[in-house]
Amino acid sequence: TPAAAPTEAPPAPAPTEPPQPATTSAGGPAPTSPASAEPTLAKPTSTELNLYGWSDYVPQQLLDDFSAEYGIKVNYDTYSSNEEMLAKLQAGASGYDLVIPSDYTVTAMLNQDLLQPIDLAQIPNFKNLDPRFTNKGYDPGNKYTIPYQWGTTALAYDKTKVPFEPKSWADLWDPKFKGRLVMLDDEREVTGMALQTLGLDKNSTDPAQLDQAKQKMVELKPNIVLFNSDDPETSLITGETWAGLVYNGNAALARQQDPDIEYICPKEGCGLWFDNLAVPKSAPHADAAMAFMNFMLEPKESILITQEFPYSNPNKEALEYLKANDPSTYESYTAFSATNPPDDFLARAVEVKDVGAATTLYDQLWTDFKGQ
Amino acid sequence: MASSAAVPTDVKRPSLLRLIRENKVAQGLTLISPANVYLVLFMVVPLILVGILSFLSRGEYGQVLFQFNLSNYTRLLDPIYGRILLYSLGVGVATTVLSLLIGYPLAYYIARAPARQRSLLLFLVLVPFWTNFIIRIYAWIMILRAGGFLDTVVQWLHISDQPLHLLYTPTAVMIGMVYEFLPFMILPLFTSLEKIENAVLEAAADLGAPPYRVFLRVTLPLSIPGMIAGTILVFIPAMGMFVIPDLMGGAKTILIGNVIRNQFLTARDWPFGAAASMILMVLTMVFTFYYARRAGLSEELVV
Amino acid sequence: MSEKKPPVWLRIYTFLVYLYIYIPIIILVIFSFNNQKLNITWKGFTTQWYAVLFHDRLVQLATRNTLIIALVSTAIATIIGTLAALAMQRYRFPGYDASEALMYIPIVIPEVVMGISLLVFFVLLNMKLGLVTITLSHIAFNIPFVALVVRARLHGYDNSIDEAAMDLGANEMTTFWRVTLPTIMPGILAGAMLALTLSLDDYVITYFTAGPGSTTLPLRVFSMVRFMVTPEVNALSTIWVLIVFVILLIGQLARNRRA
Amino acid sequence: MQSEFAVELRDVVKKFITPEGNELIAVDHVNIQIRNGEFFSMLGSSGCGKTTSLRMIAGFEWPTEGDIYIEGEPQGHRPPFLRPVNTVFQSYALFQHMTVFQNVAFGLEMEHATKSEIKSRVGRALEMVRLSSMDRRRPSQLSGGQQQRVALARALVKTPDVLLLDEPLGALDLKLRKEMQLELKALQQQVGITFIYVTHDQEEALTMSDRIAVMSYGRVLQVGPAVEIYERPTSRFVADFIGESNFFDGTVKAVNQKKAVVTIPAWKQDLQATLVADAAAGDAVVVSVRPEKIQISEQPKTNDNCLEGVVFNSTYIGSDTHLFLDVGGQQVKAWEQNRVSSLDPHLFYRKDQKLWLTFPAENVLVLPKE
Amino acid sequence: MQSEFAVELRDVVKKFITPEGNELIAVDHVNIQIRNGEFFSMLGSSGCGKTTSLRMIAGFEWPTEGDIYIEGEPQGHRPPFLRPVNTVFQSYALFQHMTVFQNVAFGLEMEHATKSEIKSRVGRALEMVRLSSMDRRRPSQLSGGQQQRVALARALVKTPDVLLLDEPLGALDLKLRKEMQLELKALQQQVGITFIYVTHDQEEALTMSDRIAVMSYGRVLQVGPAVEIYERPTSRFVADFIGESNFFDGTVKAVNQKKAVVTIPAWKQDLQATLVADAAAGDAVVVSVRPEKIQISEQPKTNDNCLEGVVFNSTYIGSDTHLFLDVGGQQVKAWEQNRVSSLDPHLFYRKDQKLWLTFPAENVLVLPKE
Ligand SMILES: Nc1ncnc2c1ncn2[C@@H]1O[C@H](COP(=O)(O)OP(=O)(O)OP(=O)(O)O)[C@@H](O)[C@H]1O
Ligand SMILES: Nc1ncnc2c1ncn2[C@@H]1O[C@H](COP(=O)(O)OP(=O)(O)OP(=O)(O)O)[C@@H](O)[C@H]1O
Ligand SMILES: [Mg+2]
Ligand SMILES: [Mg+2]
Repeated sequence: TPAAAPTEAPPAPAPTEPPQPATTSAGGPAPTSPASAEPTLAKPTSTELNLYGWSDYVPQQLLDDFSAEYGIKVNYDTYSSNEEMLAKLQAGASGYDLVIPSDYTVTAMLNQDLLQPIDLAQIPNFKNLDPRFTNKGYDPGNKYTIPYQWGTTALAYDKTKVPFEPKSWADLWDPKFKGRLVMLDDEREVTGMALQTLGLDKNSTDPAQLDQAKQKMVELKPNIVLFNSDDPETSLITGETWAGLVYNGNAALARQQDPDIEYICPKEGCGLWFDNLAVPKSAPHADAAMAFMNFMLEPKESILITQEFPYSNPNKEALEYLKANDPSTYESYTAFSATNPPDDFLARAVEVKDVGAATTLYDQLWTDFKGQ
Repeated sequence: MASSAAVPTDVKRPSLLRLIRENKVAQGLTLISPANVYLVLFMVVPLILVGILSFLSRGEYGQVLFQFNLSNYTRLLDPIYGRILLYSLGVGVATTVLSLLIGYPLAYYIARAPARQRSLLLFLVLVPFWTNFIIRIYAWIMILRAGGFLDTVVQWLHISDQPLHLLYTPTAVMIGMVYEFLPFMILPLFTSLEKIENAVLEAAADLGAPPYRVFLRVTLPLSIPGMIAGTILVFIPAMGMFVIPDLMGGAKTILIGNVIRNQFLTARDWPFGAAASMILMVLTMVFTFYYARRAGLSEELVV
Repeated sequence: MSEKKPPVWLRIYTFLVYLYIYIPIIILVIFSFNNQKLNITWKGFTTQWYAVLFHDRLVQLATRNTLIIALVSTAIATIIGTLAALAMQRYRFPGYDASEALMYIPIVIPEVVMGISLLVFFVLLNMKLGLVTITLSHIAFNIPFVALVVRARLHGYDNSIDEAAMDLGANEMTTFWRVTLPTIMPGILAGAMLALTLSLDDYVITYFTAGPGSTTLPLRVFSMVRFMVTPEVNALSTIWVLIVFVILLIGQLARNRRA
Repeated sequence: MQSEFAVELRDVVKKFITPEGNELIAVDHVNIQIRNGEFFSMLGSSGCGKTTSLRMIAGFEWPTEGDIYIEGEPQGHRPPFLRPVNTVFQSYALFQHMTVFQNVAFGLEMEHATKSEIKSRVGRALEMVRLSSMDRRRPSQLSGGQQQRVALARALVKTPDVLLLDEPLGALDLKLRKEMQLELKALQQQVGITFIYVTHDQEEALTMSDRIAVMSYGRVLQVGPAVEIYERPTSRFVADFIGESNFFDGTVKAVNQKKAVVTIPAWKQDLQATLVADAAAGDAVVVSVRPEKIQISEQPKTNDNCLEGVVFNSTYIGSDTHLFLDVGGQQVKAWEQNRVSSLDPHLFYRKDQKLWLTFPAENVLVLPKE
Repeated sequence: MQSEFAVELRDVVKKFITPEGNELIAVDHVNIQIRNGEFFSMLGSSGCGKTTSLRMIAGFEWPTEGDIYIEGEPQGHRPPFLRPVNTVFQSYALFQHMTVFQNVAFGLEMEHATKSEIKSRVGRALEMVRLSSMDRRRPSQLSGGQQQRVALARALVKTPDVLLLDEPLGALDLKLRKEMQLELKALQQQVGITFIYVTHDQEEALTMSDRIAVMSYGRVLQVGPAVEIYERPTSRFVADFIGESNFFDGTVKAVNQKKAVVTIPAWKQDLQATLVADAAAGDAVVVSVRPEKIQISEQPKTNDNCLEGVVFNSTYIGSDTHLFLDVGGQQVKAWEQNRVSSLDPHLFYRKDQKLWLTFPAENVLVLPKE
């Protein structure tokens, strides 16, 4: 299928792969029988699903399979930051059935009462999820959200270029890195990194601590050549930067082009994030949304995401499925810390929380920092 | 109008038609009203909303609280915003001046070219301007980045075998900004330069002025309206622009455009964002009006 | 002065500026044939991206939306803007200056603000976000530009040709349709072209006023390049440039015929 | 045609509000009656209200007071497209986006004439102005004179009761203008339509018109046939504006029916003169003599009104020689036609040459002092 | 001034490549010598190469062949700003962004004249053209005539050896034009600068010029003083273009020095005529007679060249009456000056009235047939 055609690496013949699940899911009900056997599982009456998600984050194949299975037409509209999506829903934009907010955004949306609860009974495939990634602080008991993908924000570097092997964030302050660092253009992640370097809470709201962080960041500024949240990997590949704070996805993409890229969680700690499916209060086709969440958790559907996008998949059944059907891809998935961080890595990873009123402080800090 | 009653054909016509026909003011209002109504509805009213918004305050989770206060404006008094505004002005001015310097000779060349070629040359200036903004920027990034097109050329010409590392520098930002706004400068310049008759230039030469003095004393002054129009069309958007500085400059600095955008899209402090944009708008409004008055803006903007 | 050509330096300079204007476009086109997904360095020739493009349903949908919005908004904005231009150029009426000021608003407000304010506005009217709201917004920011250009053309319009038409028995309506309109048509076309351009290229305002299923090309392209600049977008813009060239060329020929 | 008069202006006043906001009386209680089929000219210096009057007849402006009658019908606020008159504009006002044919056809289409009828009538109109061969061209491809003819054909094809022409030849160069003058005149006689012709070129008016109205500052000063206006002006302005003339201040000494004796203080001498307006002995008056009426002789003549003068400038203009003489301290101009070949030198008047001037009494006109 | 001639065109040719790409000879082997201090006019119909010649003298164009000498110096490709000549443009070409004063001062600033000198010289120049009071205005605030004067002052203030004027009065209306003609002429005599004056208005040329060059299709047909050009044209074109004339085809019967007898077949009659160019018996020629030279009488005269004609049109134009008669099937025009008051009817010529025309032999010119 052309949608997947451009996929160049991982070596797995992705282009030829997708059709299989498509065909199998056509005769879907069989394997999912335990779920579909549930008498309570209602077939959605809606014929449309308005999915509002990150750009290039949901495989076309998955959507096609869903449409084939339920005869529901999917409109996929995209945003490129949580806040863009939040801004629109917050303003009262309606019509969207399914959104993909990150952890701290879920908090903000719940606080503004923008999401509607979901009935886990309608989502039998929830059991496929790895318990490590359910029942998180931002949504205890998953009353409103279903994990979609997860990942980390940590230190990526090109081991052939760096003057020395960085072990901690502090190493980045070394003058040898002058004009060689890339940072996510994200006030929370960068400030959080600074806070961690200072041994402070990544989600601190204490003005004094934030001020320290600012000083620290200002010192780092000469070493930073680029702030970019979209494709920081490119600068790593071209060698314009040697190291920097990036998403695991970026690191993975960089690795595909350049095997010398390493991705570590420095000893001070690093970042952790979860993207979730959620249903806005105003959703006109909530039933379709629920159906999709359940469908998306089917191993052979869920794995499509991993095959196309280099993030981590919270669906353990899916990974099993991958191991069985596409060992080479599974291999490269598990081999690299970006997609499959070792436990000690995960242990040090801290997720960003919504800091409420303090957001203004962060913004002010960011403005001051950049406005220097 | 008494006499008109004597004219049967007129009595027959619907009185409204007669009113319109005989009343120039009514005609003018009829023609302008669609635009006015539309703009009031879809520009002014929304802006009033923003105006109101700028006096409210941010709730803990980024929602808007209906508590009237001035804090958003007082917060703008922080010198950092002054500095950012100045910096943005700087970017705007630099872009405008560079576009003027680069665009003027081109506009001059086109305006003085044989009539047959003119529209073609002008149309060639416009073509790239019809592609997608973000794609144009990425094209430039591809050219400027290390090992990109420019480096290849430079190495091929043996000028230097080291990457130039142009990307993520102020130079890169200017290359992108000027590229983006050049057409807006060239169009008005062209129209005002084209209006200058050859005879006037010949007259100057005839009176003993060598070419460079003809240019300085006659051509240049006569093209001022075009320069003013171009300045408005370039300076205003250039000042609010932030995408190019972010993508090509490495986002290491923050511009007034970023500030406003961040309030709506990261800090989620809409009231403050509204206040900031209100100030920016007032400033540009004043600027535009002062200038537009001095040069019939519309007259110079012939495409 | 017939045989005196512009000085050499000026001709060279002009050539260089045109080079500056076209290099990105050339690069764009070349790299649309690049055989590397992370379109960074040249990896060899391929046409697969065009195939990809032609099967990309999201792009097709976006193209459809974009064209609908651009054409409709251009048409309406051109009509309203032309009327306004006529009023501004030929009449004096109470509130003249105010109307003129109104015309400058869309030129001076930051796009983000315009986008947000329209979003809030539409939500308060609880209008369903989508093609309609986008189109309404595009009309709003296009009217002034059309008016501006048409006004420039009207400047120096000889009113006596309208009088001549009436004198020959045409009433106001006929006069407008048969005489005024055809005479200022070049200006109107120029205005429409500008409007079309702005509408085709708008991102920010479109983003905020868009709703489910109303993604436009700029939105689509933006999200395509946002995380990974695949040659597919180059292919897209290559085709785009080609179409634009054809359109402008036709317009050009038409203009030359008139002249 | 039920009415004797094609067009009648009854006590028409037109006021404008100038951009500065003060009132301007462009046309001031004008009464004119224009007969069917006549070639009527309105003559006056720039700004005197000619165009405004014409525009009111055409219906582009409405009188502030009084009314305009066409074929006896009051026009009031009737719009232009309902009036049986057509206009030839000074700027021609051709439709640039139409061919010559389409331009001329436009008026007929407005009357919903049939295709075939339009074709034949336009054809005839274009023949009349000798443009049949160019009917496919656009105005921009025509010379000034040709464009002028198109404008003419466009108006004539409607066969209006009255044709209004506002300085139709103003934009043409001298030679072409002279040509077109004769053409227009001939055309008018051929079609027999009433022409109302606005111009500020007096020679043009004299050549073409049956009757002329001389206007100044919105008022009509004199209406009459060319000869009358030229030979018997009733005011100094008219005498001066139409053709050229010599003016001398004087006082009436004696009056006898239409004859008078006027004393010219400057010369301490009496002139036998003719009365145009009435005047009584003792009145201060202006005496007007046309330069070409003055007879030049190298020997004094015995008859009246013979004065001695000294040549101080003589300009040769081909058909005539313009003499400027000093007569008792007053400048006098006299036009001599070069009847015989001026090549033989003795025929030239030399500077400072003494000459005798005779003012024929019937051409010495007594005008009221202004 | 080392040279006798202010300007000299030696065998000058100017070719243009038209937009269509074919070659166009705008000026064709022209030889002209213009004396210092003379008022020289170039007269010719539109497109005959007047402006082009002037532009070559000014230096805006360069001759394709031959060269131009100013004060005896060959100019070659010398740029305009180095030539001792100045131009008054038809369109005036004033600097809209400068005041009247600045316009006039411009040329002096280019000479790096001192502030005070500029002030005084500009002052004098503006006085000369009577605009002193308006030196602060901008061109847009001036009337056509005033703008014309500014253009004049701007050129004159440089006190060039030669002043070039390209139809400087073309844009003015008749009355103003006549005024300015006299003014210009007076001015030229006052400053004594050589004027080269381009016009297509023959009356203008005759009134003002010391000498006239008549051009047609890029060639110079005749150069000479006004009187000569008018009274002794050497070709039919000149006779026709300057003033008006009657032309009759004929054949030379006999020649005796400058006199000749010409048979006009149309009349089966001989005319006593004067030779301008040489001709031999038997040559087919054209005979030219100016309308104002023809003597009209109600009784036949005994002298030569007296023919009978019938009036078919007489146009009154104030100072003159234009008679159009039919003489043996040929149309003849004759101008009669209205010396006596034309009001008394018996002085008018009626249509179909029989009259006798006398063509004075010295005004019947024999011209080569073209
Ligand atoms: N629309 C108008 N508004 C104000 N004043 C006007 C208007 N139209 C004409 N006038 C004034 O009325 C007076 C007469 O104008 P009009 O055009 O009739 O003069 P004219 O005799 O045609 O002069 P010209 O020979 O220059 O055409 C002028 O002073 C003119 O300025
Ligand atoms: N730059 C040029 N390129 C091509 N042809 C030209 C150019 N300038 C003049 N001509 C042609 O040369 C011929 C002479 O032009 P010129 O302007 O000298 O005529 P003119 O005597 O001044 O006519 P007018 O009285 O209309 O000004 C014309 O046929 C004109 O079309
Ligand atoms: Mg007028
Ligand atoms: Mg010329």
